[in-house]
Amino acid sequence: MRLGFPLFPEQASTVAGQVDALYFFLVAVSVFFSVLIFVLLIYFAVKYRRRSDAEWPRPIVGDLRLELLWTLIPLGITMVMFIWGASLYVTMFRPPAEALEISVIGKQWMWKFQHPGGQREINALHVPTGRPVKLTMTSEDVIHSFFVPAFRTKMDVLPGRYTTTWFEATKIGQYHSFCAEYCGTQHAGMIGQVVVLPPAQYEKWLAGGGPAESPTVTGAKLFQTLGCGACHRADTKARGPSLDNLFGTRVRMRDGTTVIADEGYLRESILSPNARIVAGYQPVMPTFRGQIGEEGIFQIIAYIKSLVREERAKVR
Amino acid sequence: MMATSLSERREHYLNISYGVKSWLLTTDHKRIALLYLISITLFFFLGGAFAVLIRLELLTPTGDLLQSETYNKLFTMHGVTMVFFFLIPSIPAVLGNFLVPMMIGARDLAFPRLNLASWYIYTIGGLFTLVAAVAGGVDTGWTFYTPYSTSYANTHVILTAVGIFITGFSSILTGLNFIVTIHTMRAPGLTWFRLPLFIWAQYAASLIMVLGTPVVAIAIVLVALERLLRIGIFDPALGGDPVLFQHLFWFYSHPAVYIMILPAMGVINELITCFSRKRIFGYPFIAFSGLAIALLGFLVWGHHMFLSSQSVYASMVFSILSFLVAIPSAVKVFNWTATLYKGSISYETPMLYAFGFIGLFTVGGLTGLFLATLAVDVHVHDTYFIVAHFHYIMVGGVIMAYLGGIHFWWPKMSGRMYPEGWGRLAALVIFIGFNLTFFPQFLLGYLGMPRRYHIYPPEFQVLNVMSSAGASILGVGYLIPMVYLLWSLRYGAVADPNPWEAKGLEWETPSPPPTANFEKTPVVTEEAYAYWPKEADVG
Amino acid sequence: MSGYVLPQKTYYLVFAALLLLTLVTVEVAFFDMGLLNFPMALAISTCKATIVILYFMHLRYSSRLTWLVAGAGVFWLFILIALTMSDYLTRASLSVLGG
Amino acid sequence: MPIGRRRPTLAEHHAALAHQFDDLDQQREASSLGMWVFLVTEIMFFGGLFTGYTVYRHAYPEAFADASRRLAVALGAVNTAVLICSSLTMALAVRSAQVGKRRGVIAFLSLTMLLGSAFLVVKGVEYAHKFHDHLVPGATFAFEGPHRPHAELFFSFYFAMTGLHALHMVIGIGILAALVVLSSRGRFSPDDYAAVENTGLYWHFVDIVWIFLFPLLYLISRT
Repeated sequence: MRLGFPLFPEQASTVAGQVDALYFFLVAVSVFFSVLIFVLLIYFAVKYRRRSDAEWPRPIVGDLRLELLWTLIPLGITMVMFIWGASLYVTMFRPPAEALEISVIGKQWMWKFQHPGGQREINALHVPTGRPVKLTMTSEDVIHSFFVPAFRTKMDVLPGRYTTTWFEATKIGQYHSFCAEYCGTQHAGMIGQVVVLPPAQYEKWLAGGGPAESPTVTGAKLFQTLGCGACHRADTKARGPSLDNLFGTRVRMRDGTTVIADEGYLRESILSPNARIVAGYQPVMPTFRGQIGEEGIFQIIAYIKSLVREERAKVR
Repeated sequence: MMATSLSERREHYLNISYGVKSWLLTTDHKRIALLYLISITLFFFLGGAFAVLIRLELLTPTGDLLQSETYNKLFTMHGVTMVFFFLIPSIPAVLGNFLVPMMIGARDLAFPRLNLASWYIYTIGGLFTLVAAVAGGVDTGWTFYTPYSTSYANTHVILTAVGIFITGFSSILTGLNFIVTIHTMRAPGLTWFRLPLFIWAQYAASLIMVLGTPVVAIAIVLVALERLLRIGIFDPALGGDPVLFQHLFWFYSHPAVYIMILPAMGVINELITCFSRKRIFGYPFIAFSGLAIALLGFLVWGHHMFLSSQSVYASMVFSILSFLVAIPSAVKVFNWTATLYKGSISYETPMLYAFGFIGLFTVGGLTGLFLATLAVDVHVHDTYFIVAHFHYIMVGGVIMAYLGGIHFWWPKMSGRMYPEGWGRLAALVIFIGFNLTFFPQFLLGYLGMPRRYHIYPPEFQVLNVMSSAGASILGVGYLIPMVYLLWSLRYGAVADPNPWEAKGLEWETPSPPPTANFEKTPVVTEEAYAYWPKEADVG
Repeated sequence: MSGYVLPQKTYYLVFAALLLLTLVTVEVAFFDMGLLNFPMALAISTCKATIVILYFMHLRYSSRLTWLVAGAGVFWLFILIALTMSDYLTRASLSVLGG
Repeated sequence: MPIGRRRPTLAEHHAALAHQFDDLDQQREASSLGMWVFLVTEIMFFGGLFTGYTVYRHAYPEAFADASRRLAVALGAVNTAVLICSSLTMALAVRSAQVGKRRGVIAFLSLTMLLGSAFLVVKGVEYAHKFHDHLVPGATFAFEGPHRPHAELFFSFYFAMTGLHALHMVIGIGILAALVVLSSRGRFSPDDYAAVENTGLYWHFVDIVWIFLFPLLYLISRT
C-alpha cells in the first residue's frame, strides 16, 4: 500500500542507514516494553477486577529478586544504547581527512555557502555523491542549526565560533535543509535545499557559474590589504609569529599552555588577538573586529591553511 | 437535591467564614490550595487557548492564518504559561498544599503565612506575564536562548523574565515549606517508611524546587541585565558565551520536569493502591527511586545541548547519566504494574486516569531514551519528536495524574461527589484525543519537521491535520470535567468522609475537613496502604 | 536547633583566626605561585567559611539534619560548577569561546 | 526524628507558640531547618554567578588578572575586616539572646548594623571610583590595555556579584533594625529568640559570600 505522504525520511547519506539501524533498535525495545506494560495492565485489570465489594485481597510485600531483575535488565539495555549511540556519534562528529570543505554562514534568515573553488550559493547547496563534505559553520547574529533530515545531520551554528559537521551523500536528489534552532521571526522561512549531484555533474555545475575566485586567493589579497604581512613575517625581526606551516600545529602560549592552531584559534586571534599570546611575543596586535566580516575571516583562514607545505601536511 | 442534611451544617474549612477577605487573608493550607486551584486553572485554559491557535495554524503548510510574529509569540506564551504557571505549581501547589499536612496528621504547614505569601508571589509573577502578553507578547521561545533574547528580540522579554523570576520564588518557598513540614510535623508514630508515597514524592520534588530554581532565577536576571545595560555576559560580540546561558537554564529546567512528574507519580501510588485494594509493591524501591530521580535529574541537563557545541566528552558524560535516570522511572512503572497483581480492581474515574498515566508515561519515558542516545538525538533534536516526547510526559503524564488526583480528592476538597459517568467519559475522551494529537508528532519528528515552524513542506500536512484533529478532541475532553466539577459543587451527592474506602490520614477526617484538619492529633500505628482485612498478616 | 550557649572566648578566638587568615590571603596574593594561586586563595577562603559555619552558625552543635542540609548546598553547588566545567575543560579547542 | 516525639495532645499553650505546632521545640526545629534550607537556595542563587565567573576566568585568565588589579585591594581588605567584625557582633547578639540579656542584644545588633553600614559606605566609595574611572560595563566602559572586551566581562561579574551581595546586606540591615525595635519591646526571651538566631545565620552567610568574593575578585594576581 502506498500512502500519499511519507512516514519515514529518505536515507541519502552514509550515516543515515546506521542512525536508522540504531533508531529501529530503540523502537524495538520501546515497543517491547510498551506492549509488555500494556498487556500486563489490561490483563490484570480484567483478571483481578473487583467482583464483590467485600473483597479485600491478601497483601504482597514485594520481591527483591524482581526488583533487581527490573533494575538490572533495563540498565544493561540502556548501556547498550549508550555505547552504540556514543560510538556512532563519534563517527558523525569527526570529519574524514580528505573531505570537501565548504564554509557556511547562517544569518537571519538565510544560509550562505562558499565552495572551495569560490562558488557561492544562498539557501541551496550543491554537493557531489561519494565524497565526504565538511561544513565549517558560523553565524552572523543568533544561534541557528543546520539540519538535513535525509542525511540525519544536524549541528548548531553559533555566532562567535566555528562548529563543524560532515556528511557523505549517497543518493542523487533534492532534499530539504532546515534551520532547527529557533532564530526569530522568519525562522520557519529558513528552509533550503541540498542538491546531490553525480560527481561529474557537480564539476559541471561548479564550472557553470562563471569565473569565481577561490577563498585562498581572496584571503591572500585581504592579507595584503589589511597589512598583516608587516608583522607576520618569516624573518627574525617579525613582531608577530610566522604563519607558514602554522595551521594544525600545537602552539605554545606565554602562560605555558598550548593551543592547537585550528580554525577556531585563528578566528579568535584575528578578532581578540590578546586573549592568548604566543610565547615570545608581545600583545601588540590590534583587533580586526568590525573591519572584516565572517566571510573575510573564512578567506584569510583559507589562505593561512594554504601556507602549509604538502610534506608537512602529510606528517600530521 | 437542595435538602440540607445535618452534616452540611457541620463547621468545616469552607463554611467557617465567608467573604473575599476571609479567603485572600487565609493562612489555612486547604483554602490556599483552592486559591491555587482557581489561578492555575485560569492559566491552564489560557495556555490551552494559545495551543488551539497553534494547532489551527498548523492545519495548512502555508502560514495563512497567523503572521510569523504572532505564531512565534503564541508558542512562546504557550510554553511560558504551561510550564511556569501551570505544570510546575499544578500538583505541588494544589494537591500538595491540600494534602501534605493532612496526610502527615498536622494542623497546617510549618509556615502558613509563608504559604499564603507564595500564592501572592505566584499571582504577582503571573500578572507581570499577563501584562507582557497583553502588551504585545514575547517571542523568544520559553527557553529564552541568548543571544536572540538579549540582543535581537524586540518583544517584552524583560517583563516576562521578571514574571518568571518572581514566580520562581513562589516555587522555592513552597518547596521549603514542604521540606520543613515533612521533617518536623509528622504525627506520632508516622515514621518515614510509614509515610504515603505521595509525601515522598512531594519531598523529592521540593528538593528540586529549592536547589534548582535559584539558578534559573539568576540566569534570567543576567539576561534581563544584558538587555538593559548592554553588558556581555552571554554576548559573543563581547567575549561572552551563549552556551553558558544554556547550561544555567537547563540546570534548572531539566530537573523542573521532575518537579512536575515526581508529584504526579506520587498521586499514582495513592490511586493504584486504593482502587486495587493492595499494598504497594516494593514500597522502599518506589520511595528511593523518587529520591534517585531528584538527585540524578540534576546530572543530566547537558542532554539538551548535544548539538550546542558542547564538548564531545561532556556530551558523553551527560548521555550516560541520562540513561541512568531512566532506571528509577522504569522501576516505578514495574512496581505499579506488580501492585495490580492479585488485587481487587475497580474502574472509578481516578483509576482510569492512573491507567492512562502509566501507559502514556511508559511511552514518554521510553522515547526519552531516543534523546539520550547521542547519534539519534542528532537527528531528532529540535524536531517534533521532542515536542511529542515531552507532551507525553507533561500532558500524558502530569495532567493525567493531576486530573486523577483532583477527582480522587474532590470529595475531600469540596464535600461533594462528581458524576461518575461523566468522569469516565471525560477520561476516555482525553486519552483518545491525547494520543491522536501527539502520536503523529513522533512520526513528523523523525521525518524531520523542526519545532517552532508554522510554514512547513506540504508532505507533512496529513500528520499535522491528524494532530490538530486530536487536539480538538483533547480540548473538549478538558472542558467536560471543568463543567461537571463546577456543577457538582451545588448538585453533587454529599460525600462521606471516605467514599473510596481508602487508607490514609486524610480519609479519617470529615469531608470537607475542619480548619484544624483533625479533632485531635492522630496516632499512626501501621504502615501506609494497609489494604487488607485486619486478620490477614503481611506476607 | 542549638540551645547550646558557647563561651564568649570561643567567638573571640574565631574572630582572631578569621582576621589572621584574611591577612594571609592578602599576603599570598602578592607572591606568584603560578598555577597554585587559585587553589591557595580558595583553600584559605574555605577554611574561613568553615569556621564561620561551625562556630558562628553553630553547625558544630546542630543536628545531623542541619549538617545534611548544609552539605547538600555545597554538594549541589559542586555539581553545577563541576558539570558545567566538564564542558569547558574538555572542548577540542580552548579558543572556542570565540572572543 | 524519634518516633512519638510529637505529643498527641496540645501541650501548654505558650504565647509564642503558633497554632500549627505542638510545642516550642518543634517550632524551633522547624524555624531553624527552614532557615538553613533557605540558605541553601541562596548558595545556589550566588552559585549561578560563581559558575559564570569560573567559566570566564578559565577562558580569559590574563584579562581577569589584569582587570582585577584595577580594584582597590586596601579597601577590599578593610571591608573584609569590617564584615568579620560584624559577624562577631552578630554572634554575640545571638548569644545575648540565648542567655536573656536584652541590653546586650540591642547593643550588639546595633553594632552589627553600624558595621554593615560602614561596609556599604566603603563599597559605595569603591563604586564611585569605578564609575569615575569608566570601569562600569556598558556604553561608557573604557579600559586601556589589550584586554578590553574581556575586562568588561570581569567588571560585569564584579558588579553583579558585589551588587547582589550588597543587596543582601541592605536587606540584612533592614531586618536588624526591625529586630532592635522588637527587642526593645521585650519580644525575645531565652525560650523564643528564633528570629535573632535566624537573622544571625543569614548575616553569617552573607559574610561567607564575601569571604569568597574578596580573593576571587580582588586578589587574582597581585604580583
